[in-house]
Amino acid sequence: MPEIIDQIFVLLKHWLMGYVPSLLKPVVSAILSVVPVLLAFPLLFAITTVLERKGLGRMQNRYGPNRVGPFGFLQPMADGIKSLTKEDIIPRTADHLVHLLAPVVIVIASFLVYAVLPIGRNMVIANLNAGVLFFFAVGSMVELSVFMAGWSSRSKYSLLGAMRAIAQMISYEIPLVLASIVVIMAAGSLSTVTIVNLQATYTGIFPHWYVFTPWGLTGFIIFMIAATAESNRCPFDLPEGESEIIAGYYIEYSGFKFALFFLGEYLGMFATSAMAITLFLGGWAAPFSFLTWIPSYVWFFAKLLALICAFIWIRGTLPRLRMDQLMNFAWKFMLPLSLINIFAAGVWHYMPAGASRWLVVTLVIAVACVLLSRGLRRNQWFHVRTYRFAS
Amino acid sequence: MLGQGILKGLAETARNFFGSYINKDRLTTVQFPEERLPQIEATRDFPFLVYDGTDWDQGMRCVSCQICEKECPPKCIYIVKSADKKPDATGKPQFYPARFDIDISVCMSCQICVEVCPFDAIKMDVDFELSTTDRFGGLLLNKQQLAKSNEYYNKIHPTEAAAVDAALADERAKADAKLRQAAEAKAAAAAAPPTPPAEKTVVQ
Amino acid sequence: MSVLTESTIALSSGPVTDPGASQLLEVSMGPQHPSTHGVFRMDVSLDGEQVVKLKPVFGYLHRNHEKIAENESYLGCMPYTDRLDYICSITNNWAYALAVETLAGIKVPERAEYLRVITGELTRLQNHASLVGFLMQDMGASGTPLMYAFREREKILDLFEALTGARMMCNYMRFGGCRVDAPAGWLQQAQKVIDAFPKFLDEFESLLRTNEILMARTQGVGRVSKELAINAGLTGPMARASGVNYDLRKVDSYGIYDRFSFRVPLGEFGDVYDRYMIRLLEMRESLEILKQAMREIPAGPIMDPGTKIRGFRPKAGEAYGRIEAPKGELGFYLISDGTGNPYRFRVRPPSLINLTVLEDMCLGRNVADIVIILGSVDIVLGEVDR
Amino acid sequence: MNLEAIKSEIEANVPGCRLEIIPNTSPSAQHSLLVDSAHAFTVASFLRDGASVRLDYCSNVTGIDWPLKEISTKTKVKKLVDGVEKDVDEIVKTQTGGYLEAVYHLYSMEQRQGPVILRMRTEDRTDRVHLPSLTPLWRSADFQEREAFDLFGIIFDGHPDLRRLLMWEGFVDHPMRRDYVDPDDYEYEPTAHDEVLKRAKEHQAAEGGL
Repeated sequence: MPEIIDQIFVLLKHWLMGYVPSLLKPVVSAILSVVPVLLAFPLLFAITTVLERKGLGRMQNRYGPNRVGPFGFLQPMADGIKSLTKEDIIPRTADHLVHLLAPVVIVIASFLVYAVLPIGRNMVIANLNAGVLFFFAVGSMVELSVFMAGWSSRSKYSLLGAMRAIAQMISYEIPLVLASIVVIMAAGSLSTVTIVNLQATYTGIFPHWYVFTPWGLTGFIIFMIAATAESNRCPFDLPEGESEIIAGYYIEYSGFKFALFFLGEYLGMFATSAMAITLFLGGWAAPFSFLTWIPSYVWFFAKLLALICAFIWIRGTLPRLRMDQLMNFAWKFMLPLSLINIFAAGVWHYMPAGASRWLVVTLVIAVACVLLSRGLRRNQWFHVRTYRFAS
Repeated sequence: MLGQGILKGLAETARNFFGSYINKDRLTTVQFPEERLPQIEATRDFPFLVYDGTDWDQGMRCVSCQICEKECPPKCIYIVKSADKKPDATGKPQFYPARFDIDISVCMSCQICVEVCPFDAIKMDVDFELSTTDRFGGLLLNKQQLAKSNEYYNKIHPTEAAAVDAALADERAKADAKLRQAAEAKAAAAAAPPTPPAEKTVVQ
Repeated sequence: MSVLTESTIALSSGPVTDPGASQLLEVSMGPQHPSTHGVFRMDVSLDGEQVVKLKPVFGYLHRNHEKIAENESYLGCMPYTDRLDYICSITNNWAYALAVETLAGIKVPERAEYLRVITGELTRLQNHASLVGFLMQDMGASGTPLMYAFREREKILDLFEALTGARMMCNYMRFGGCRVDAPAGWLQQAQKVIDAFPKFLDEFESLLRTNEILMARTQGVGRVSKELAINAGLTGPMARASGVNYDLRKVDSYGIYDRFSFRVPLGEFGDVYDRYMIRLLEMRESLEILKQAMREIPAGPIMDPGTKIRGFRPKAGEAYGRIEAPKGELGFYLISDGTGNPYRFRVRPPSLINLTVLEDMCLGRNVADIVIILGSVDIVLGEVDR
Repeated sequence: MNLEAIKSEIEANVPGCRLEIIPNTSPSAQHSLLVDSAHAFTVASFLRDGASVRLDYCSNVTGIDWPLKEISTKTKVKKLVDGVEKDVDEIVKTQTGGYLEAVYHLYSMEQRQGPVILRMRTEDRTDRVHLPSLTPLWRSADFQEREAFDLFGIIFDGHPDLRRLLMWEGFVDHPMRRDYVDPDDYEYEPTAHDEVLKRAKEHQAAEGGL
């Protein structure tokens, strides 16, 4: 029975495909795979906005939205209606075509990457054997969109925002990719399906997730920090910089275009989080062998929600970095650390299994971490100060 | 260690997140139309005119002395003094305001009119739901809209109103005593033979 | 990053003579900008993101307060002072009352002095609390510290409402005392708020005192040397963060401040972090003063019986009265010509004068730094523009 | 701190300056020192750096407008009129004012003393309204002198950036002068006051009707 529930969507698709004439089969098959994704993730976006606002509210000792629908859960509907009915303003001097295309491109790019993400057992739109590569290649289209938006608006703030965004995204793409290389080294495959399948095995009750190795944990943390920067989330939300450059590259957008940017940003965040889950947290695999009866897609979304909650939590706590500090952090800390992490992962593979390789690899990474953070501190002389009082 | 302060901050927000479900003190928000804060007695927003008795027009304490109009810093009070006198709640003939308007779109709720009023006729209200679609007329309150009973005043500012009532009663008692004294003196005077100069004036 | 040339965006009307030359991006920050704390504008010239010129532009909220006051009675000026620095109306009242008292030589009864100290220090608490909240908001902390600060401020505003009848436009003081006495139970209620306040400070400090991002963002940013701070007339926490030991509560000991023991925290570097920390520390000292004042407050009258509030006509002459408002030295300069209206009514606005060094602090910094430097100055446009 | 002592100290050190103590009869007893504008800068820099009281902090700078005012005082004078001694009212007319004044409140942060109040007067209120700027000595005078220029029309010579501060560029008059008349450029709104309504009506008529 759990098998059937686990595979219910796959079986449903096969059953439906039986009624389709063979000529149309490829098209219908594609539609049947794509449409659920196109529905599920925007729905998740709606849920996330409510969760974020309520979560932030509670962290700030407020109630958060609680008027629209039960417990305010219909708030995204109201927001959607609001943004649809708002006036669409295009600045007179803007490049109209590019201004229109930018939000479309960001949404398309964000949706494309879901093609390679395994949502559950046997549930992936396209099992590419270069899936991870595809993910990063398509994901960088977001930068294009951001630049289109910033440039075409012809606003000084949006241009500043776009410049910041480009610099930030390119800098953090490197640690993002380097952090995922350790997994590819371990799995020996670029296919996301293979990577997850390798992690979905158990020793006793414990799974073989890559996060449970020293290099995997480091990789995961680097990946998550870079993902935060990639998706312009606090504390790396400089391109938007609400209090500095107001809304950065989408300052001149209103109405539904603005909502599309919003959607694109969140979809990007889900995608990178989903990639982190796929690479390090075992994808759809259950955390313990005795929990495998729970359907795989439930695990996937549970992990996704957990990561989203972490994002919200961080957003509720931290102030924003400054551009030069952000760059310093990327190039002087993240990049060397991810390179050393690759080295550590290599050492891991060539050492015999046992406590010794744990010790050696942990030591390598810890020493690197301490040295690099000391280097980071040397440039920035900040310290906790004590104060004197006048007599 | 890099990140210690950040972790401390994260712990703090987590504490607040869960604390807001447990500890009611953390949530200062009041769900307004359903929930309301208890009325604070000293609260003030816009002035109103106090009347004694039941008839707002007759019982109005204001005798149109126009001190408040003169003292009002943004000059939002507009008074037209009556030409004649009308008996007030106690029956004593007094001037009354033929027109008494307060433009509450100009009023800045400073309470100076209340402070300078020698007759305790103008007091501060607590009603704040005054929004209207008519920007000019709707926020210009006339005498009738401003008139509120002494009972209402007692309800919104009980301590202050009690003190005012006591002072007024005291004053009235004194005035009555004076009146009685005067009446007695008059009676005494009437009993005595009339003085010639008084008669003279009467004749004239 | 001098990529922002004429060819990418229309910056000025002039033709591009040398496309290779670095050109400046002129950004008008404000008057509608989320971080200018009101309708305040800065004409900023940027080279990339670096500030090469910054000129503050004032006057969007100008209503000529001083002229209005010249046509008002001495009593009628009082509610207008509420609207100067609308966050701390009580200290504005106090400064004006002090100036009139100096002008006319009025003595203030004991209890009124204590009430003034209590309300004044509560005002300082709520001003500093909301300021540090706003500063963190400018730094992009998505409202959490601000909301914590507002949660506490709410409790103090409730106290103000119970005492004066209004939350912000208190109009509480009169020359010769205070308008109303504390109602029954108010002091106990205030004691409760004061006792609970350190908990908020602890919470705030654990949230954002040792935070690495905060320290990296604020330390070394917007430095003002001690010499410049004195010469530019900086006062209040701004000056003390630069190490200038000048607190009017100690220097003038106006009112009864000489009776309380409290310390004056001093910064060393004069940067944004010092200004932030000085405010956090000052709140603790204010709590000390409050504790002592609550303990010692005597019973008695609250108004000088010899002072006529209505139709007040001081003798011809002039006086300058100043107090340590939360934002700095707030002074009122009054000239009387013997009539019922002040002949000249001048406000020395601490926020405006603290902005004198804004350009010096911002030159060579980033756009992101402008915002937090401005936030650390603590301005309220009602006072800057008057 | 004694103003007399400061005065004599300045006179000993700044040759040729004319100083005058303006007494203040009110209970505040904050007397001030009137400095002639030709020597004001030297006097101020002496006060800041040289004097025994080092006035390193300039707290408040402001302008005051004193329009020309005729004060007629009636005095009873005994006079011989037609050989008989009689009390006759004699009206003595004195003129005061007719100048703009800049006032500086100086303090010493070092010695914690003050205020020493410096005053400077322009020659008249129309064209000879120049005064030396003290901004080179105290940066804190920067915005405040600009404000005095804006609102009173005192021109501070030597100010690094003398522009209007609160009113906009292109505004012509100086609103804080006693004889300032509001320009008729408001959008009037109906209020409770007939006077305002009347003015609004006149304004609308002048503008050419509604």
